Amino acid sequence: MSTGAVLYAGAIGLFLIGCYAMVAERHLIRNILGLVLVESGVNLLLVAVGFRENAAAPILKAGQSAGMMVDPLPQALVLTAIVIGFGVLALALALVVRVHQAYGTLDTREVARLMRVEREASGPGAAGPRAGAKS
Amino acid sequence: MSDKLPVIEDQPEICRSVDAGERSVWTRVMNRFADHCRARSLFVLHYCTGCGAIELPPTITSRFDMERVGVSPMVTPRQADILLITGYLSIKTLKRVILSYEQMQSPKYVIGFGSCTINGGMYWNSYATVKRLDQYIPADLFIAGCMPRPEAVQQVLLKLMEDIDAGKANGWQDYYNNYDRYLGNQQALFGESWHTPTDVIAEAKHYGYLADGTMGRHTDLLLKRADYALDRVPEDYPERGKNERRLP
Amino acid sequence: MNTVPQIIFPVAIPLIAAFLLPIAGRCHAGFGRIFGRAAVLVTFLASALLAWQVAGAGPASSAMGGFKAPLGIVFYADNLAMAFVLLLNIGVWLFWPSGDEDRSGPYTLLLTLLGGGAGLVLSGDLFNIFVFYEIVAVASYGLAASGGSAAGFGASLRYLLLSALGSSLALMGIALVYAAAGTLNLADLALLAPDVLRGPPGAAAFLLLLIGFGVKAELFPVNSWVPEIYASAPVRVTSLLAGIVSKLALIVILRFLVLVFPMPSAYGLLLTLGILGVLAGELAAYRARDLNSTFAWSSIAQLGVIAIAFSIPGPAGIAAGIALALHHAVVKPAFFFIADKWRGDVKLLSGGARTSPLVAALFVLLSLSIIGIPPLPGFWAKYLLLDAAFSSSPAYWLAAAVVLAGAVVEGAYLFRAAGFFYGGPQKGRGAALFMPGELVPAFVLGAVLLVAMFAIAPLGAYITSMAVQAADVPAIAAQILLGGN
Amino acid sequence: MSLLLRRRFFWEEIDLMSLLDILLLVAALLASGLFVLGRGSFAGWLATVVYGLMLAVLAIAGLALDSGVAFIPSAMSFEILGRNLGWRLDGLGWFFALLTVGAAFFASWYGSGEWGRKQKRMGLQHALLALNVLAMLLLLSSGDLLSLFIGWELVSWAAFAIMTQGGGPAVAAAYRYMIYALAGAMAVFAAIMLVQNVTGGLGFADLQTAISAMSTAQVWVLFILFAAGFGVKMALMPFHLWQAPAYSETPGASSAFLNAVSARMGLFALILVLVKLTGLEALGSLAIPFTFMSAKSALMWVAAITMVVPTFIALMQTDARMLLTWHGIGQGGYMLLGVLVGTSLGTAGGLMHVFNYATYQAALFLAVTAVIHRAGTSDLDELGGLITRMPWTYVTLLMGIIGLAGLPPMNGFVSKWMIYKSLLDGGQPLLLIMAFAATLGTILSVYKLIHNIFLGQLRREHQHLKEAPVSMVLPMLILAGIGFVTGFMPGLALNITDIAQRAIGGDMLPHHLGGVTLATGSLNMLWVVGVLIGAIGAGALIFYLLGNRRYEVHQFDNYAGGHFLSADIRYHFSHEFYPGLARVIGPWYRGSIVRAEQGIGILVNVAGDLWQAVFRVAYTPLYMLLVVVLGLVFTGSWGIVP
Amino acid sequence: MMSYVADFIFMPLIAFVTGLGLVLMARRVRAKIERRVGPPVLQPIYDIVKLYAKKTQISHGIMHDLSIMMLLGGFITAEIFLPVPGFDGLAGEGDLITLIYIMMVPMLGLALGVGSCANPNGSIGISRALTAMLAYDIPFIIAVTGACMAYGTTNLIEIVQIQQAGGPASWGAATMPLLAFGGLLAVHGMMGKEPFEIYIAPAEIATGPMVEMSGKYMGALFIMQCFQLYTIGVIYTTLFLGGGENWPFFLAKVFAVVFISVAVTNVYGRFKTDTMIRWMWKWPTGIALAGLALVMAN
Repeated sequence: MSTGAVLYAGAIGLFLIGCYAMVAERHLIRNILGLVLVESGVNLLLVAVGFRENAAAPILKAGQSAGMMVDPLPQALVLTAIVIGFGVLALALALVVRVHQAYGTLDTREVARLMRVEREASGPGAAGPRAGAKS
Repeated sequence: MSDKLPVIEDQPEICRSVDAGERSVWTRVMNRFADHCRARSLFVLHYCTGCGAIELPPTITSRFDMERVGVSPMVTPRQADILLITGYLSIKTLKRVILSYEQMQSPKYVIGFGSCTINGGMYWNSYATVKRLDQYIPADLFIAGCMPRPEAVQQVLLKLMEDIDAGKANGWQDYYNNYDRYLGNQQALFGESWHTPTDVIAEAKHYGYLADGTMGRHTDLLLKRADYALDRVPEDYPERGKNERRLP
Repeated sequence: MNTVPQIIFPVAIPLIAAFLLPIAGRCHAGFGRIFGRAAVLVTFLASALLAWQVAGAGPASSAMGGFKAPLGIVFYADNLAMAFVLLLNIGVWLFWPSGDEDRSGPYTLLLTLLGGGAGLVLSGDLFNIFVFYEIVAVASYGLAASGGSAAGFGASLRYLLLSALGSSLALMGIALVYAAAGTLNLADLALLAPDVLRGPPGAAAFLLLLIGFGVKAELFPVNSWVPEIYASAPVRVTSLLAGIVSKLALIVILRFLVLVFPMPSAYGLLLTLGILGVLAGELAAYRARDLNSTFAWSSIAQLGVIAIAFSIPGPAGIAAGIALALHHAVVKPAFFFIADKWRGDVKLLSGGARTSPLVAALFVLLSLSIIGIPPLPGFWAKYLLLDAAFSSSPAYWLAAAVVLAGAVVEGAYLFRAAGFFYGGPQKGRGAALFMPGELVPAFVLGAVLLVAMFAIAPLGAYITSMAVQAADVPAIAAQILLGGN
Repeated sequence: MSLLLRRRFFWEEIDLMSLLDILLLVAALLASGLFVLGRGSFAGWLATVVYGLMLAVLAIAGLALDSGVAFIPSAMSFEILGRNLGWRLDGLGWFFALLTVGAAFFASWYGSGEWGRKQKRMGLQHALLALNVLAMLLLLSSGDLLSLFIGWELVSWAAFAIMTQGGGPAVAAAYRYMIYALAGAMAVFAAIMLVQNVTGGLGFADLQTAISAMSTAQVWVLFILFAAGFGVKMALMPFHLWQAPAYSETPGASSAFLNAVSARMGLFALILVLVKLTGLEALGSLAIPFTFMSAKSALMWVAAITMVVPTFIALMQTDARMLLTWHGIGQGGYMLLGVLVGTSLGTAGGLMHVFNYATYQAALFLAVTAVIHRAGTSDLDELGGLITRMPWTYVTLLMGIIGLAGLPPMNGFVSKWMIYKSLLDGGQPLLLIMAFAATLGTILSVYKLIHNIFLGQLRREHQHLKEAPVSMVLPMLILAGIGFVTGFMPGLALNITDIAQRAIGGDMLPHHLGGVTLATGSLNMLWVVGVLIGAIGAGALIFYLLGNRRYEVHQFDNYAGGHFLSADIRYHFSHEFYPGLARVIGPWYRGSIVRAEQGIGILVNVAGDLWQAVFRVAYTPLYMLLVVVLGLVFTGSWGIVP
Repeated sequence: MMSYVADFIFMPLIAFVTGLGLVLMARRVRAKIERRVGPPVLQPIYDIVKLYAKKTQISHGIMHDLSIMMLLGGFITAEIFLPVPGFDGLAGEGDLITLIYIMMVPMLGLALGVGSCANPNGSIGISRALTAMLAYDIPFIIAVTGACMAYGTTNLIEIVQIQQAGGPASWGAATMPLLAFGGLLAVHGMMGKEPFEIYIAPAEIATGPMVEMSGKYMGALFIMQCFQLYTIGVIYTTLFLGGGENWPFFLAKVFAVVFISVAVTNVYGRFKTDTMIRWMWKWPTGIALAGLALVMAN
């Protein structure tokens, strides 16, 4: 298989593993890891798009023509995408810490059930301005 | 019900009081024609209280056929002219008889069928029956016999028709003229609070049959108790709904 | 046409202010809040100036750093974009948290949201749109969690996971587009699209982008976060998200549809998701028991209607979509403010009209407008939608029928609630007596609605001209490619 | 076309342009004024005077229309979103406007008397009544389809507002009405947009061009949408469940207004759209395949069923107001049937029936409200024998039921006769038989109404009832009087309907003051009613001259099989008044339409729960991927162009 | 106007006299079937005069008296609109549908009067009478509709002329046998005779509506019975038996119609109310509908 095909297979593989993790896993951290895998898979795909067979890295040295280089644009995009992925990951982990403090568990189904129980209890039951909510 | 025996007061001779307007030719002709028609069209209310009821159907059916002379049976006292009372009269039945008699439209006639209405018949000494019918309502004719045969009924009806034709059968006026006496006998039997929904005195006043015998001792009792009009209802009457009895 | 340097101000000023705010906040507690409001005001003025210029001299665009397409990042501002930038500014100003907010967190997030939103609508480059979308997304996760309640954290985490996955799909879509077309500049793509993105790859790319951006636009399969977030987030954030931010995402999808993927299968896909959204929203709202979740489902339905409008090819569809979006942006926040005051099961609110007649009257006015009762602007928006739908192919007749049926179901549950306010006996706590002061934004929006009722004709003309301008692709392409220096 | 008339008439100097404007302006000022004035008791009298004034303006407009003017344009017109909205009053609109303002006049007169003072929020009711009149005038004077639809919505919502005034159960009935009205309005909206799609415009002329331009399938869709949309308001058969509870729960005076006129707005719109614009021939040509029926005959059969079934439902009601409202639905069927026959006699009959219905239904409702005002209930099992206490209310109710049943001395008979005659001449025997069966049903149920309330045994607690106050009795009697006068001289009403018939188009009906003279059998009410009154006079002579003077007895001097009657026995025969009939037709009342309506409600609930369950599941990312896969398949297969 | 005075006076009188004859015939036929001698010739007159000559006349309120006037007035009006040989009356001014409705005015008047008597028997009687009206009027209307469709007009004078144009062959009964037979069954119900006498029903509800009628009120009801028999007989004759070309032949036809009904009456017991409705809506309606279909076919 040509290296391009390997790259593509790797990207799609990472993406699928990540999706599986996000969907099937019950543990929040594993979900977030799945998310990371998905993002890295997509980033790899972006890089793969700009790949050319046996071309050099896109660093312009004197005398080298642009034709033989790998397309630099997707790599620039990937840089931004990685930064974004990192930012979202940080926020996600912060939220996971808060959820754990609040519900004491990291099991997604358990969290969902507790949230629904709380909404049923607070929602239709007690009418009136909610405690603590700063409007 | 008072314990002493009913007082029988003597009965004045029933005579035809001369109608004020009779003198003019027109009314005389009209009355003559009216009597002629009244005689030939009689509606009978068979008030079958006792055993005599079985004798009446033959008078209507094909063997004796009273319709030949214009007599036909009628269901309610309002439309009936003759009140044919057959058989003995218990006190409870007499109340209904008097109610029916008062609901009939005058000129109305009463025929006592069988000896029970004349002198109590075989129940002459019973505590429960009324011995003489005409003490309580004016009776025109009586048919003696312990269950007289249909021919007797036929004869009575023919006799009554002759009287009506001659203008003589007006026992009904006597009920208006001497209402106090009849009411006295009735109250003696049923007690002071006895009254029927029909306001006989007002009716007599309306049609000009007021005589001195109409009002008296007994009618005063009546005026106190009778709730002819709605507004004279006793105060202690329970509120609506408590004893509301819906007819089935 | 001219390239205007001020085009970047609506994006730049809020982001700088967002950066400086924590610092200002730390050196003086109250200063943070005033600084924030001042920043929003300055941005609003800049945007207004730009909008006035664009309205006068036509669309403006500028290439960042002088890099020409296909490499450079291009900003493009036409009447449509400027309208929604102004709407965003006003929205942020109106829903600025009023309380004694000592922490500077929500303020920075609001400013980033403002900057990101403006960038989202103004930028003319595909990846640039993705970046601004991520900024807006992160800001909304933070704001959603700013409620401070456990449910808030749980809901925003689930929302984050969903949205992040969506963004990755969108990024994959962008990769596909780049693989096919070699460029990411919208104008370039507009010229190349007919031959390059025609086949299945184009459709697949649009699908991925649609799902990616659909999360924020509350499109059918991916809007399960809506009821949770709107239930737990503070009311001003909910109004901002439901009222304005979701519209920006839809405008972006419209840009893709008009410029890059004008294919029937793309229109068909958006139409299908729109119809399913309306059905899901209306029927679920009919079964909701408390006001807040009713309006959450109903906002899903309304955005489904706007998606149907945008899925109608040609300027008529765009005009209807814009009208519906603006109307929804005015009505839905007011509804949420009322729902915030009247929490709990609708049955417990019986007799509410006696304790606070003004709010009940406002509720009825808003319901009448959202159902589409003639004199109110809601009717004219729905009229535009039906006008566009009935004049295109029969599939849109089905969509119009669904919208009308949706309006009936909407009338049913809104007036069921109104029935409790007016008809029900005064049982239980009923609606608490409260000063209308806490509902100032709601009454302001109600007033805007009434004023709009009399200004239908000029508004209509303005919206149709905006739609025509947004629809003719060659002019946009020419403006971005040639005009930008 | 110059609006100034060639001949000199006294109204020549009043510029016709402004008549409709004056009307609309006065109605708007009255509505807003009453909202502001509110509680003041003189608000009622002010409203009554203003309605009287509007009646005068309408009369002048009528004179103008009668002398050949096609329509009275209005200065008010807007240009919105590329569509222009205009308002103008033609003969048909004028006719219904006259009824609307007339009914409002009597309702507000009734409401401003003693009855009004005992109501909770009478000021609000007056204001809402004025709002209703304004909305109806806007609808009736609409110049194009869009203003027709706007007027239609305003009328629906104004009626909704006035229905909620009753409190408790009234709000529930109003809510049910609102859903029906909204569905109807959306159907009409879709129909209008369909027309605009074909012709690009929304004027009345565009509808006519659209009909010819459309394919038969599209015309069928348009016909069904218009018929269903307007049929909901008129309570045609499948959509009739809301009207009876809604109109009977509304407080007295406004319910008289609603019953008399509000349901007829649906008829106005149907006549305007289906009869005047599309034309009966076009409807007739829309054949239903495999049957000899056409769209027109299908609608006629719906009208016929709407005539018969509600009447026999009314027969079984035990509440006076419900009985009358169910009859209201039935009478609507008569009017539509008359108009759809197509001959000039039928149209004139249908329109006159609208006029007659307004008079006697309003009178009946005001009478029943007077009974409620005095006796406190309208439940037929709780009343009885009120004739001795409320004689004038009895007279009004008697004249009203004679009109409703369509018997000679009253006007109801004339219009029913014309409808029967047109059905007979039009070759529709089965419809005539159904019409007559409906009339028989009406006679049975109206007798039950008057018997259970006024005849029979007077109950103990109603002993001291007094007659309703003059401010309530007078309007009732005048309405009943109008019914008798137009019955005695139907020519007066026919002159009014001529104006409407001329606006509809088609040939006019030659008529004279007494009625109609046709080759195949004529009707001259002057003779019929004259001889009837003369004969009753002869009967009176026979009664008073022959036989002795009458002696009036009280109610307990009655034959009861020897039983002594008294006040504490309730022997008034009123509960389940027709037992024999109930045994025969009882099993036919399966309430299939009621169950269908509940079915739809359950369906919506289940669907709602289903959608909510879909969202509550935790795996939303799973849906995202699912949709992506489906989308790829969808787009992969080239995405069939929808 | 003056030309009608003769009609106004004579038509009701003729109707009354013929009605008396019909009532007498009915009672005589009943007697003969029961092998009785039967009432004398003048018996109906005696009954009426005796009732009018009653000394006390009980009334239950103004409506009770008004109903008697409406009763007589209604039937007098109906007679005036019924064309008979020699007198066309006002048949030109009001047609068959008007006549059917005018016949309902006395029925409503009686109902109101009996209602005001406040007697349960009366009310039950009236509810049964109205139910019976609903039962027999539907087949009657089908027959009338069919006839009018066949003749093409509802003007009674023209209907008579059409039928007399071709002699007995062109009579309604000849051209539309099924309709005529269905109409006859319905007419039998209209007369309120034995099988359908559910509203008089002496045994059950004490003569129903007549329970509180006495004296001249009862007399008026007897007169109404005469008018009713006459009117129904004449309507049926006009519609299906060719109407009156000369008096003897016309009277023979009217008496024949009433005789058929009276003959049938005395051999039947009384129907229950719902049995009557079911019977009326099954047989006469079915036959009349078949007749109507035939008429509509050609």
